[in-house]
Amino acid sequence: MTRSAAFGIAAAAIVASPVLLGVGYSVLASFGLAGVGATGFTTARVARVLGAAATWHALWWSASTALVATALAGIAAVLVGVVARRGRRIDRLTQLLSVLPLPIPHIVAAVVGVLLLAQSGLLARLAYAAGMIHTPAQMPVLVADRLGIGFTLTLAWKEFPFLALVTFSLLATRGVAMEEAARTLGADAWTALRRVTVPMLWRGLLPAMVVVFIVIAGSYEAATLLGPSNPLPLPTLTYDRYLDIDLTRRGDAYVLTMLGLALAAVGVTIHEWVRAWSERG
Amino acid sequence: MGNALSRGAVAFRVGLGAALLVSVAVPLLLLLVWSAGRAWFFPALVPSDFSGDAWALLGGSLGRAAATSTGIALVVGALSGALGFVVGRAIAQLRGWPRHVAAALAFLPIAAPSIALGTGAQYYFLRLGLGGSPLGVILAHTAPAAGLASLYFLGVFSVTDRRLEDEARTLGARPWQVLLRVTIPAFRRQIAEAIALGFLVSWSQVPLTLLVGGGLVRTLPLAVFSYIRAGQERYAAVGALLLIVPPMLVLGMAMVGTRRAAVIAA
Amino acid sequence: GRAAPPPSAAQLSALPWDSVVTRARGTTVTWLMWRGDPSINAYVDHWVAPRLLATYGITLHTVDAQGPGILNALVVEREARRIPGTADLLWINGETFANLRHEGLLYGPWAGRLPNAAYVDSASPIISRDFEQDPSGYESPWGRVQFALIYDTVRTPDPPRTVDALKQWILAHPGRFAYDRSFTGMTFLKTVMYALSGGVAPFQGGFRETAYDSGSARLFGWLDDVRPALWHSGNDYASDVAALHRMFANDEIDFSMSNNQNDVLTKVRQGILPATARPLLLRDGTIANAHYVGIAFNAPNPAGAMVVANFLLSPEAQFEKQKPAVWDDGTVLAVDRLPVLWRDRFDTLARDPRALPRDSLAKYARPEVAPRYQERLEADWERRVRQGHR
Amino acid sequence: MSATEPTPAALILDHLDVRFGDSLGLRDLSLEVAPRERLVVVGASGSGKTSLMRTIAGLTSAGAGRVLVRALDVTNLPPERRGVVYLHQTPVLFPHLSIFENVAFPLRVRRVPAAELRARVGAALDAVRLGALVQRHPHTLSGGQAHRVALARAMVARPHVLLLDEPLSGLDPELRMEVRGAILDAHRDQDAALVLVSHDLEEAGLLGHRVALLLDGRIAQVGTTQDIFARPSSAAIARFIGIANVLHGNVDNGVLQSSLGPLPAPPNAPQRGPVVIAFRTDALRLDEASAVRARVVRVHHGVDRTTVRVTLDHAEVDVRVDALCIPEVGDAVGVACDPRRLLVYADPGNDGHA
Amino acid sequence: MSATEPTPAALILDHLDVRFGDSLGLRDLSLEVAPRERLVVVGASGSGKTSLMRTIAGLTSAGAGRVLVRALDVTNLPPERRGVVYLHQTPVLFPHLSIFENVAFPLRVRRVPAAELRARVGAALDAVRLGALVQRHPHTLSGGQAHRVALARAMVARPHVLLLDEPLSGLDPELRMEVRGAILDAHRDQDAALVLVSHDLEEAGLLGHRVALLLDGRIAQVGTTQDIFARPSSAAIARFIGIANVLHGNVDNGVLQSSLGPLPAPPNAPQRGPVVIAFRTDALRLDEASAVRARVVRVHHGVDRTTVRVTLDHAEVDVRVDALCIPEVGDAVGVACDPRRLLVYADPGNDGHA
Ligand SMILES: Nc1ncnc2c1ncn2[C@@H]1O[C@H](COP(=O)(O)OP(=O)(O)OP(=O)(O)O)[C@@H](O)[C@H]1O
Ligand SMILES: Nc1ncnc2c1ncn2[C@@H]1O[C@H](COP(=O)(O)OP(=O)(O)OP(=O)(O)O)[C@@H](O)[C@H]1O
Ligand SMILES: [Mg+2]
Ligand SMILES: [Mg+2]
Repeated sequence: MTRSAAFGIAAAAIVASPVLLGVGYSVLASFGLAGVGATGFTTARVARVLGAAATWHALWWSASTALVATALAGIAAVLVGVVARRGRRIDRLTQLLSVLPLPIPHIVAAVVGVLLLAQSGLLARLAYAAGMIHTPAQMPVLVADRLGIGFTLTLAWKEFPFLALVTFSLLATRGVAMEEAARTLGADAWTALRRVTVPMLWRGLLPAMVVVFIVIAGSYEAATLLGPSNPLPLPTLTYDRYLDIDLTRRGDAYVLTMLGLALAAVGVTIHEWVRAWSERG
Repeated sequence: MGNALSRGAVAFRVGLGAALLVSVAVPLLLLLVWSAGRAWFFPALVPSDFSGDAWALLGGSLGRAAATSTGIALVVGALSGALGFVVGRAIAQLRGWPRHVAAALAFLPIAAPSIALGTGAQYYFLRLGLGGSPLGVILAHTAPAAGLASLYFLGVFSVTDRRLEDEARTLGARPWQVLLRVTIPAFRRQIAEAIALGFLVSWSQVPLTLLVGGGLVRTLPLAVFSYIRAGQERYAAVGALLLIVPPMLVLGMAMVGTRRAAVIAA
Repeated sequence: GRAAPPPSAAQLSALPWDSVVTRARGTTVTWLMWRGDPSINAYVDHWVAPRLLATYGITLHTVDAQGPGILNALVVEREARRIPGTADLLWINGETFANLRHEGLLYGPWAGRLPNAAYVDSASPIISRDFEQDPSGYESPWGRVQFALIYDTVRTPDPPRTVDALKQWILAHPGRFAYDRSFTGMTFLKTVMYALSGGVAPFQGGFRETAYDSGSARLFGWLDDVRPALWHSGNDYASDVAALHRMFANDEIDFSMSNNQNDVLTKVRQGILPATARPLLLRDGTIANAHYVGIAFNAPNPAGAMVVANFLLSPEAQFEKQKPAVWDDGTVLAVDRLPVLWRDRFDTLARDPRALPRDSLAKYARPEVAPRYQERLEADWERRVRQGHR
Repeated sequence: MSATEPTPAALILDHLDVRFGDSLGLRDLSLEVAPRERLVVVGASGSGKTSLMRTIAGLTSAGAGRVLVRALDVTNLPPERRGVVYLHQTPVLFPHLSIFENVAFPLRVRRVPAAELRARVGAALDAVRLGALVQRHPHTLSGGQAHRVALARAMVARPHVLLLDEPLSGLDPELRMEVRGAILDAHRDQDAALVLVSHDLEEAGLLGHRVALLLDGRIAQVGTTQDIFARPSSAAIARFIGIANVLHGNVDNGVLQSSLGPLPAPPNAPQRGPVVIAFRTDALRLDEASAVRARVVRVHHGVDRTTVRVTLDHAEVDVRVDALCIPEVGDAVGVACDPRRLLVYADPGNDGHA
Repeated sequence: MSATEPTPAALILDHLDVRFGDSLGLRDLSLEVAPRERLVVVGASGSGKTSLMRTIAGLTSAGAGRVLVRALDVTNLPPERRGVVYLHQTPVLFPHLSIFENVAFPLRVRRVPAAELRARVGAALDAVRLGALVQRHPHTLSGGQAHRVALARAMVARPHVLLLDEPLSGLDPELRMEVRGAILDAHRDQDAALVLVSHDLEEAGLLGHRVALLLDGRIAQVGTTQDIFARPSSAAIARFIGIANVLHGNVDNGVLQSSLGPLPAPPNAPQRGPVVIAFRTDALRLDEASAVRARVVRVHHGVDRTTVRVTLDHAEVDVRVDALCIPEVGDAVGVACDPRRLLVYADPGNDGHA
């Protein structure tokens, strides 16, 4: 390894150091070597937590809702990107509107999600005013539901501006030339979109979508406010355990933390791989 | 390809524009009404009564929380911008596997769920005497913010080369003169963007503040979170508006501004 | 640099109270407390704090934290050997107290030497025992509350008043009843468990497995019976009582509940609950408990914390706190032992006409039992009900 | 279609106006390009070459006039229905498709059956000598290979007109040779008309049968490179094509007066009045016998010729010399002139040349 | 310092090794450049010209050997202390500074007092005829103006050595002329040695006093353009500098045998054995009287000359013809040769030429 490589990796490791330390502590605590009630090395806790169905349900819920939300946000971003890809006035306005909610924090998105989507939220009230429902119970369950529909929709909305921003910059740098090449090669407008512009966008968008997936899967505030009680989303479950009044169960949180970090590590690897692949375009 | 749009396409565009407008305006309006609405129950479309008590807290605890958040986020923005600049630049020089390893490391703090990051690292923060202090919270927020800034600058420096700096060196500038007189001013827009990113990461952070700050550092999102968990939606709505309106204004102005700058430059 | 180690409990108890007050002058006291209720916040920030500063020169710094968070903070601080720590005063009770005490995370004993401790209603088991544990001077009482259901007099003019009647009501009104999955919901479950077991008596005198087994079996049987008629068929549970309030206020369900019988009236004033919401006591008895303040083992300023705790116990502070417009939190003082002036004031304090009468409150009050019951109940409920394993 | 059958012109521009953004750019262009012909459009930077290509391709709409491709008026047709393929200066390959699929793209969108598609793609890739790379992806190609794939992809569409925008700019000399060869290879055996853009006349001569010069918003001259080099139709064009020497003079009574001394006016010169005289470095030669005296101020050695710059009255002109007898700087020399090699134009007015 | 005083060489490369990334690139380069001299380094793409410039400037560390600037060994000094300024191919102006501040940059970092700074910046901008633009910002400049600012900025630093990496590549012809003029203007009245990179020998001739040829990792030849063009020191160099025609032949008894027929061997030819013959297009001429017969296969019209390609036995050679009498493709012609214009080298072996 050259000197610059060593320096680069060391610099990145400094940025990553809280995570690396956290991984270390979580591993120690998971195996009974640190934390309250550290009993000396034991695999019992890890075995118990990883053996519990609730753990895997939590993981599955967090991963699957994140996947769907990411896909929805990505589809919307590509759609808006394609529609507003020319520099006309209305296109620029569309782009501005798409990107404007970018700085909305998860906590605010979640609050809005609750106020809007709950069975007695604004949507339900509009439905009532329109005579479509008479009691909140007639409204479909979107908040705290097992499928996480409200959570998924809210986070798709929250992350859409980020993906839209990436889409706009992709289109600005290489979109138009590609599309024109396809058109003069004989593709009509629709075919050029379908066979060239959209596939190219997907490719460029994929690394950003991996990021979005990881962020959604790790979201605590929104999952806590919008997620179901069964299964508990992984971040909520982790925090619940961490604050468990029963101190013997507190250490379980560290096993869940390890799981979350492992998920992150997988995400990072995929991201790095996808980014390298996408940059070759 | 200046062909006119078909009627269906126009309808679609108008619909899409309306949907986007709704997606921006409805949350803002909803929060605005909630922030003053009293006794607003299903199926009422508007509150039956209004109260400014939550807004009054702007001069009190919500105002203080906003000030704390602003201060912390500014420092985090600056710190992470500086760190990301150095790290992103160092990574951009690498090729082959070291580049992948370094980029992955920089991405780790963003990817790690903040709950996991917080629980794992809380012990060390306390150990260093940083738990419950603004400094601790700042450092904790800096981890994901610097990761983001590093990746951002990696992108920036992967497409620009070092020609500016090389040339400045041969024109007689020492390394620090190059940094101060060339690199930083030449990349000031990117630096400002990275600081803004870091600011936003800190500005929206809940779990890390909760865990490392132990409640002693009361930031705006934390206030919103605890109000919402206490069912005090009016107060939560005021906090939420404080959280989103200023950054949205800045973003909007920046977007319109760069467009104007681009028009002037062209 | 770190401050000099704070004085130990023994050192402080050797000092006369006046010296403690002198020591506290000009200091800051950090108080970990739940900050979720604007009424409570207003009382602490705008009534207590200015008087502390004026009278004792103490600056009060409040920090938002709840039981588990407080426990967690102190556990990690001790592991990280943080002495002195950050928190002085802690608002706690029940299992938080039990765990803190068990882990040796509390400073003390100190509560007995507060001048105002003389007025405490130590005859009431609800105050002198915190979940059946003797505070032993490690915490000082601050207020008392009693569990009550919340209903709407317009929607449910004739509400059920016993656990059995509640069951019938639930079965007759599917989807209109819910309880939350955190502290308040668990208190509700304990209330039901008492009622199904013929009262609190079987569970008193410390945790016993047999008592828990038979009680919880009855409880889970009851829950199994009503479950299909619960909100969302008993598949989802509100995450906390605030969510429950929101559902109740918006006509998603017909009952909410609270650990504080007067909470409903405060929330009505705040516009969070409808004007026609009222508290409802179950005649099988509802759990009453007191809440306390303790001092952290590593408190940087224990003397100041004691002065604050003493002030909180003072008749004027307790009186202000009990005003319906302020907080409506029950006093822990024995009113009949107070000086006449204060006794009169307490006796003539205008009560909210919608509040529950004092005598029925007293009549149906049931004490808490050992925290272990609640811990077991939480774990079993999570497994059997929330996750649906039978 | 064999080349001997009478075929309509591949491309006709009929009084076409080309817009630059919102303003009027090129005016009233008329031009015909035959099938199999290669026409090079040459103009200064910013003269509107790219805009013209885009207008022909239908990527920008025309201001006025018509574009006809094989007798069909395509002025209002979308790009994909014009039989015109436009290649950007830098090859734009689709990054998500393999080389094969890139080249197959025009056939796929035309729903060509699989067997025929394979055959035609194979042939097109063979024509640019890339048959071995079919399964590679664009990002693995060198610059020259990418150019060749783009060419193959364009040719496989069998366009009537292929537009190449500066295909050789920005390439280094070796790559330039490679791509130039690839263009000629790809165009061999094709009926397409090729319209290329260049700002280099040398290159234009190597690539095209004819050259169209864009100057001042119009097509200033169209002809073979030989025509244009031999007889640029105005002094402006002569300057533009880089004819090194320009002098001012006067014609009267069949005699051309200038710094070169009195000379018989060449046949194409105006009858009388002030003139501009343009000539290449080979119009003069050093000749001690000549009465026109000059002084050498500079010697320039090129690969294939040596020139000297001499002062002549107050003008400086470049004169080609034989590599075997080169004067020194400062030498006084005589300069003789062959009047047949002078290009003489009426002087449009004082335009700053001495 | 006046040019008449004895001054040490501006730049000396002393057995310098230049690295390409991590591998060894150029080996054992030795070279001297005098103050006020302009040296052009010419080499193929990838031959290491940029790497050499960066090594001289100190932006890349040398593999071995020394770099001396005005007798000072700078091999281990940082770039800013070498008295060497390096200019990239495309002008790199500091985007955040005005033109004035860009040019003032080298003086600001040297803490030159304000009055002197203003004077020197003004003079430098005047030297490149940009005095009027001082307050403009880089993004408002045309390409040629940006080049001129970069030059002014470099010269204001009064370097001993100024390195210009391909200053004229990628420019269109007009701009190229402008920038070439600016370089000569900026360098006038300066003591700096100029080292320029080019991959175009024509241009090298226009710019430099001497040319250094990089070939196969070494400096293959250093000399004036006249030297190199007149007498490239090997057949490889002759090919590299673009001498169009190369034939194989044989020398025996003072007679050169080749497709050009028997000719007297020129003085520099080897005594005997197989040879390579290189010659420019002006070494032959069309001559009906000649016994050497050829057929015209292609006519090429350049701006300043016309050449025809003829087949001669099995080889093809390019012959310059007079623009006034150009044969047609297919004509049979006679070809005459001036043996003094042939470059004859011993044949190093079969290298693929017919
Ligand atoms: N979309 C547009 N809006 C406004 N002006 C434009 C637009 N496109 C081109 N122009 C202008 O039209 C003129 C011609 O541009 P064009 O790109 O066609 O020139 P070109 O001959 O191709 O130049 P180059 O040799 O530099 O490629 C330029 O002055 C340019 O600034
Ligand atoms: N940092 C590096 N790492 C590895 N190889 C390098 C590096 N820099 C240059 N090279 C290699 O060194 C060789 C010389 O490169 P250099 O850029 O000096 O050539 P050049 O003569 O300037 O070419 P061009 O005319 O294309 O500019 C090339 O083969 C290049 O690939
Ligand atoms: Mg162009
Ligand atoms: Mg180079």
